[in-house]
Amino acid sequence: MTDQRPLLEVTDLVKHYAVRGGVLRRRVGTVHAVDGVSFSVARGETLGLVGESGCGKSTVARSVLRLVEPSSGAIKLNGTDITGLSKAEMRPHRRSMQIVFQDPFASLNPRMTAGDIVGEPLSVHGLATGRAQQERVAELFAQVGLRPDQMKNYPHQFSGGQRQRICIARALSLGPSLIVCDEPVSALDVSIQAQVINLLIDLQRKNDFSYLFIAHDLAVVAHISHRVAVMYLGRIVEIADKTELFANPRHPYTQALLASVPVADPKAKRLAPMVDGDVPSPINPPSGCAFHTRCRYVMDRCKVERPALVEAGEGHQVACWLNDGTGRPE
Amino acid sequence: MTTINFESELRRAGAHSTHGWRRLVFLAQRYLLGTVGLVIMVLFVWMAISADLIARYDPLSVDSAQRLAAPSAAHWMGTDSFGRDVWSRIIHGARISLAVGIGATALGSTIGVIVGLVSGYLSGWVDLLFQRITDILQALPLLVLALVMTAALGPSLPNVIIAIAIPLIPTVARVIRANTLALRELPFVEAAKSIGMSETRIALRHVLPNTLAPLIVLATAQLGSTILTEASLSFLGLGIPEPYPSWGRMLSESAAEYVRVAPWLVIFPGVAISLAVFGTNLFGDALRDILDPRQSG
Amino acid sequence: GEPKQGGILRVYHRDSPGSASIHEGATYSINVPFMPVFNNLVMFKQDVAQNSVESIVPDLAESWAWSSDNKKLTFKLRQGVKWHDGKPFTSADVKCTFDMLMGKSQQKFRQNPRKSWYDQVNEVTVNGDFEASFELKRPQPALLSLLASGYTPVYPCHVSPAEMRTKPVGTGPFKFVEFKANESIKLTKNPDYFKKGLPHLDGIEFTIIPNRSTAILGFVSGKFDMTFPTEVSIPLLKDVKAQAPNAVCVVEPVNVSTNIIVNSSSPPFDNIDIRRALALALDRKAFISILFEGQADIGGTMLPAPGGLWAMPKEMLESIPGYGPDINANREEARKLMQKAGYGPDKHLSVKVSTRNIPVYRDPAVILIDQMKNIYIDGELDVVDTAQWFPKVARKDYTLGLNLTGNAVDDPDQSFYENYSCGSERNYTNYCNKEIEKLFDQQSAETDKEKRKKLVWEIDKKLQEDVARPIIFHARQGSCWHPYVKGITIMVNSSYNGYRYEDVWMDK
Amino acid sequence: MFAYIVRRLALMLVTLIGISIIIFVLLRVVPGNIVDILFDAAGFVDPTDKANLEKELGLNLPIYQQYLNWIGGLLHGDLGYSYVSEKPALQEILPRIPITARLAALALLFSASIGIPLGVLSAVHQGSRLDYALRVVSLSGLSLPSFWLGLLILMASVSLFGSMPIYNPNPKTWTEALAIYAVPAMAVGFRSAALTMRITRSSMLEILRQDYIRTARAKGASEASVNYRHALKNAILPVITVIGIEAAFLIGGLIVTETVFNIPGVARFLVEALRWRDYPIVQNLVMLIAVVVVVANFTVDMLYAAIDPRIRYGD
Amino acid sequence: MSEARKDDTILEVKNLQTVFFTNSGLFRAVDNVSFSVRRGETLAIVGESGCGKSVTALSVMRLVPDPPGRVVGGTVTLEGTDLLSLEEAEMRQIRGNRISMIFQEPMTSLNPVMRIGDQITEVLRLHQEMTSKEAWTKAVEMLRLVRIPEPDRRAQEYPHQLSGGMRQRAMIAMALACRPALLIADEPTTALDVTIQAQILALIVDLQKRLGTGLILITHDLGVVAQTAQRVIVMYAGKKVEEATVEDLFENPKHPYTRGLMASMPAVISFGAKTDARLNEIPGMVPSLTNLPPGCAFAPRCRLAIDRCRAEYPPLQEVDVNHLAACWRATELVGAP
Ligand SMILES: Nc1ncnc2c1ncn2[C@@H]1O[C@H](COP(=O)(O)OP(=O)(O)OP(=O)(O)O)[C@@H](O)[C@H]1O
Ligand SMILES: Nc1ncnc2c1ncn2[C@@H]1O[C@H](COP(=O)(O)OP(=O)(O)OP(=O)(O)O)[C@@H](O)[C@H]1O
Ligand SMILES: [Mg+2]
Ligand SMILES: [Mg+2]
Repeated sequence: MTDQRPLLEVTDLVKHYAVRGGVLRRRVGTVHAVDGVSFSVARGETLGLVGESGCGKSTVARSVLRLVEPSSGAIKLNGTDITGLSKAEMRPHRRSMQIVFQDPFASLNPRMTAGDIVGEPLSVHGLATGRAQQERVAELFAQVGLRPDQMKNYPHQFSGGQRQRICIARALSLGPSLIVCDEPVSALDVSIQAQVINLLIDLQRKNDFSYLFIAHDLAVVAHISHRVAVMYLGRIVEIADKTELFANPRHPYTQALLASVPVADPKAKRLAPMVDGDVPSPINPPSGCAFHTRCRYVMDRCKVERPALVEAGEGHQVACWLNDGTGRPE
Repeated sequence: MTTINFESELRRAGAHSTHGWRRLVFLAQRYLLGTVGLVIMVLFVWMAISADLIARYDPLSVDSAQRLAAPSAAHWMGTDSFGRDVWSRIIHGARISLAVGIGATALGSTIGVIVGLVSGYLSGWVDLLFQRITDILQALPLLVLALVMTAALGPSLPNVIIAIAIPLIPTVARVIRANTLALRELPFVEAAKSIGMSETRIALRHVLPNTLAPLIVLATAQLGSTILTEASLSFLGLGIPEPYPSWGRMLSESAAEYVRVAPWLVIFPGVAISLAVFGTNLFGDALRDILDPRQSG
Repeated sequence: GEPKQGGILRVYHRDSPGSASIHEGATYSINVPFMPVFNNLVMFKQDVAQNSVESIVPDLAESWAWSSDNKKLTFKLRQGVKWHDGKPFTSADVKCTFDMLMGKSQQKFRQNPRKSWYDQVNEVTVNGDFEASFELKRPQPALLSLLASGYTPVYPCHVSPAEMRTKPVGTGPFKFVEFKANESIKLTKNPDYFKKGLPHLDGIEFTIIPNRSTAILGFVSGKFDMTFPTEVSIPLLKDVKAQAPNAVCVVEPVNVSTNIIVNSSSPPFDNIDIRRALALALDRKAFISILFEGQADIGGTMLPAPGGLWAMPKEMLESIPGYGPDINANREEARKLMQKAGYGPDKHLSVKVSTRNIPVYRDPAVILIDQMKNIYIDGELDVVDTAQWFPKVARKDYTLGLNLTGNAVDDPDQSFYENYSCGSERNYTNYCNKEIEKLFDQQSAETDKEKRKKLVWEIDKKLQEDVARPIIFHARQGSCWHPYVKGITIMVNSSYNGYRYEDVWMDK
Repeated sequence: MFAYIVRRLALMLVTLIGISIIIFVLLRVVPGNIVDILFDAAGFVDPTDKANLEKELGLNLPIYQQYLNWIGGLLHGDLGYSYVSEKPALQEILPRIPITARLAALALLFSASIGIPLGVLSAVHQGSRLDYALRVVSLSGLSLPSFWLGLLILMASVSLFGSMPIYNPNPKTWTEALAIYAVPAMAVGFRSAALTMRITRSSMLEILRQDYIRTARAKGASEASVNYRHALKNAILPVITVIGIEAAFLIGGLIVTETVFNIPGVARFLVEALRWRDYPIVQNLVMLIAVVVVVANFTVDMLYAAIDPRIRYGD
Repeated sequence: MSEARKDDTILEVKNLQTVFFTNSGLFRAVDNVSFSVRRGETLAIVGESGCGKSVTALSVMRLVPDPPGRVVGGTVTLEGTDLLSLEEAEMRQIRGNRISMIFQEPMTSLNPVMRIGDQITEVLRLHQEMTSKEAWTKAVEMLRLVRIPEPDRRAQEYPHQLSGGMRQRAMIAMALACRPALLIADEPTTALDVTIQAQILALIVDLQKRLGTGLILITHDLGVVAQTAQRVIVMYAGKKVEEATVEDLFENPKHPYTRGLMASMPAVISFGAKTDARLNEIPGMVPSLTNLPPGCAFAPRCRLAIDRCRAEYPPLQEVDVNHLAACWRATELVGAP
């Protein structure tokens, strides 16, 4: 995997949203939604992205697809920098990456049939029309485990899990090599969640595509990803191979996160919150290391200097001043 | 605990009628007032369409021998001071009043939708400009605008329609803009973007259809008020001119001289106006309830 | 009994007059409230209902005399009369007034609608402070009647026309107090009025109520002592009588004719046959029964009898095409004429009937259109905004127009010259017939009244036969007041001359 | 907040300038001007007189010049002269403002004090007979042409009391003073009361479905407390908006009502001035109305902010 | 249930039945559910979305929206009083006082136009004789108790000025202000982040211990259950399908649905698991509550289903000590899934 040229390479991605105010709607503040994020996803690899609400996960996802324009940074898809492309130039690249959103219901136009929804990308790109399109859609339906006769049904006639399957079918229709999944299972019932995750795994196995998989549920991320990146307030604070990360969390935030997940075992130790307080506002992120306000190991240096994401061994990168910038091994 | 009749409760909730015809029958019973409104509207539309068939006389034909005849078998609603048959005039008046109502609403809504959609979809200076225009139209009171417009354009049927339609634009534009803004943020619009769909196509195919429900509700409410506006314009001498028998003019002109001498000249057009407005509003209310997903249950 | 003194007469006014200057207006909306402010040289006796030369009495002039050649009319003026602002009234004021009306002075009216009344006046001269003479180009006995009209008050020299439009100053029985547009006009008693003992009232208050229903309700409920004169329609009159049974109501002719202006300068009405057919198609009785429940009059240009002084005898009138009593026969003839002109049951003639968007104009037009159907003419109503009516008519941008013509004085000079003489601004149809023109002058100069009458009848008949401006009817209107109001006389052959109100009083 | 207000004021100014241009151009596009009308009354037109008069009134100037003259005057508080009465426009307009203002205020008061409580009642008893009755009544309020309602009131009062509440500049008694304003205000206010009631109702229904209403019930709060203390304060927000928008519609209603009740207020004056093409009056009146509407909208926004703590404009 | 237990039983729900009359039919949202809660005990209710957890709680509070909902059967006894037969006014005395409830959505469950302090004060003044000043002091004290920093200032603020976690704390403060005998927490942390969830859960459990309140914790997260509850009931399609102590349930789940749930949850630390390992999934979808099959509602998705399951609803039986399950084949299922 490592020797492969990455499919997606994101370098120093920054997305600032202007907070406007004042007489002339001038910018009075900036939401540092994503503040210098770099990562790469190899072909056939799943990169998990976790972090608390509002830390910028969705913004990363949207920027990668150029649904929002990044403020700076480069996004390379298959080696091509797509950040500066015009809408027209972007179109062929759109076929290589697709997105699946959290809320399957809101992701489907309530006034279109499932078949039309899945077929729409084909007609937009002029890949198939009429019968050919019908057949292709039927195929896609079968692939995601829906019956082709359901093509003429409307979204509200499907259950949550089925709707998410429609979304996945739509994403598959263009034959992408990268699928960005923005919390694809958070809105689903517990017993359905596993079905969708299995489907994603199966599809990947068959088609060898890559996922950028976003979730706040660590268990899910842990299950599906090869590598995991942990975000906090617009930055990646730790990124490592999954096994390595869970065995050896180095950033205090990652540790807190892991400790906060309730273990489904009554005999395991009781919940003990590792961190106090709330996530700070991304409009005025704390100086230095953004986590220092909640970190139990905080040092003076953390308050003034922002730690860079550095190699802490074996593809394990962390941004923490502890232990000479390698974080605190558990 | 009182015993509960499950069957009747369920029937009341419409459980047995979820599809097609039975659902319609259920909705008709559930929203009785709305059904009444719909019936009234359909009746008036039918009257307007088949006016030539159901009118018993030429609505413009003057007959000095039949002046101010009280309602009778020959003249169901009596005759006016020109000896014209009121029933025939009311029926033909339905054409005019509905033409004004539907015409103005359709015109105002169409422009409003375009303005709202463009403004909501293309934020930036276009939005800013369109919003100022709607602001301006909104700050000019409806009747004042209509007055100036009819004075400017002359009181003909198309002109009255235009004059009444213009003030409707800002309201529609605002509603559509707000909806568009909300819809723009929805994942299915983003999904459309992510497959490389053009903005125009997204606007027309994904955004517009989803603004239809609020639009329909708004339009039915406006239908009624346009009919009233026409009546007010008529009262101020700026409505649809003779010879077209608009209800508003029939009422406002007779009201002055014949309310006591020939009350039918006042009652019937008055009832026609009120019924039409009442009907559209009743229907609009029910429609809003039906189209509002949160009202289910 | 003896007139009682005091009290304020409350009258509603039908609309807000544009200004207070009688000379600049052409509607009795100005005459009614402002005539009490002024005096004329002479006036029609206010308690005689029919205006005529015989009913003319002195006003500011104590006496008058015609020169022997009938070309000079000299007035002896009353002395010691004061304008409401205290300045004395002299012959200079008379000269000023008429010079201005003739367009001869520096001061100009904004508009001067009755300039043509003085076409025969060469000059107004004064002899001392209290004598003024009108020197004429040719004899015109009718001049005296014109001077007696409510339209001919004497204005003060020392007040500009602009001021007269907003704060009129006169010599009359009532002084102007205030004029609030769309609200009210208030007059108060002139204690220094030169007619001793007059006026009886303390003042007059006009409340402007354009909405008829509201106005009538106001009268019925006693908020007003009197309706606006000749403003109550026949149907409303019933309503008033039903609600206020004691009210005194009269219905009188207003000397306003409803007529059709025919554009004879372009097709199709350049064809005399089609014009005749139009005249033959009219069922005047139907108009009258629909619009006035029978209470209006049929006649030619001049107001019909008994109100009118110059009306043709009945037989003569009925000999005019279209005036005959057999409507069906008339229309049969009309259809023949139409067929001759190339129209018929299969080929209708489409015309627009233009008129103002006011019921008194619109309603007859509706009936006219209906009646024209009988002779293969499909009329379409074209209502025109008041502001555009005259420009449109002046441009000859119409085919048929439905028009109202008010006659301030029941005198042929006034109506013939104004409406039918070649080149007159008010001759909207541009009807021009040199022969008739001569007859106009002939009757005007004729001092023998009976001879003049015959001439007038002949002219009138000829005008109708030429279908210059078919007269449909002469309207009548109602006026009501509560019984305690005394001394009101509604004129029967004019609606511009009877509002001095100096001898009105209230028995309360 | 301050910045927000400044921004709003700036936008208001833009709106007002836009309106001034629109009304100005519109009026001059309308065929016929005061001169035509004056000559219409005279029955004929003398072209030189007409030209003179147009010059006197400044109607011969290029349109932008006329506009600048007007705006320039406005900035100095000079509204020009009425063409008809030849008095300063300000002098004509000013005395009419309090009349209409009183009427409008009473109408709004009426509409709020009737509409809101009934709307709450109707929402709380949703589906009951009372609800149906109130809804039908409110709908009839929206279905009745206002001039017709006004005339009916006048006719009824003449038949019943032999007198009627039309305007009188010097009311003799306190009750008369109230009647001449209150009755027409009711005639106008009926419509907006009906509208207010409907908005209140639907807004209340919406709010009553909210989670925090359930929270209030879970606390053991009484129905009255739930409906009035918790729900109404939230539900009132859209109602305020509607009342603000109604301010604009009210002017339309006032035109008709002032005509029927013969009230010499601003609204009827506007129609009359329009008929006479009395540009200085029409322009300035439209601007006055626009200012009122714009200020009303602004006030509504401020009220909104005052009631709803979530809205803090500009931060 | 033994005599000894009965003494400290706060809530006893028996055969509760709540239905919704909707246009798509009769929803038996809660069907014959019984359970009890003892003083100081935490009872967890788990199950998927729509299985009737919230409706159960609302039925106890008598807050089921009517129409369309109605409690049609069963009894709810709180400290010896049958709640379902109380007058509405009497019930109001109990709500917020003896039973309190915390809702799922801290964002929307607070009145946006009232200050936090006022909202807490309100419940105090409703149920306790207090001047407004005393109530305010108490409210601030409650905020301090739920560990809201600067409680004096926060009390003056409006909900939108607080973060999600703080709002949920405020809700807890409000719910516990009158020291109720029973607290129902309906998915109190679903809308919150994991780190915040841990804080809130720890807080609730801590306060519950200190005040001796009975707690019903509704959740769909088995992890949360494992960490907080003493006893668990599992609901599926409106019915209680299993009840056991928390240890028993995790060690020895007796209902196939419970087993399926446990198996389909990815373990957090899947060190050894191969990344592309599939999860155990429960096939099919959650049934609609209207057209339930005649037999066991879970049968269509159950691998073990036999004909009997499809024909006959299995009664809830004691399959082990203090362990109830509604499955014909419960006894065959032994050990962890
Ligand atoms: N269009 C926008 N304008 C301004 N701020 C925005 C916009 N979109 C997102 N933000 C802000 O950017 C930050 C990151 O948002 P983002 O949606 O990427 O977070 P997230 O990690 O996906 O959160 P969640 O888990 O809640 O989905 C948030 O503080 C959000 O408020
Ligand atoms: N107001 C209502 N109208 C109609 N049906 C309702 C209503 N409230 C609940 N239901 C039905 O009752 C059933 C149980 O709902 P409930 O809210 O108790 O589920 P839940 O277990 O709390 O789910 P979640 O985990 O999503 O909160 C659902 O199937 C739902 O459809
Ligand atoms: Mg997100
Ligand atoms: Mg729930």
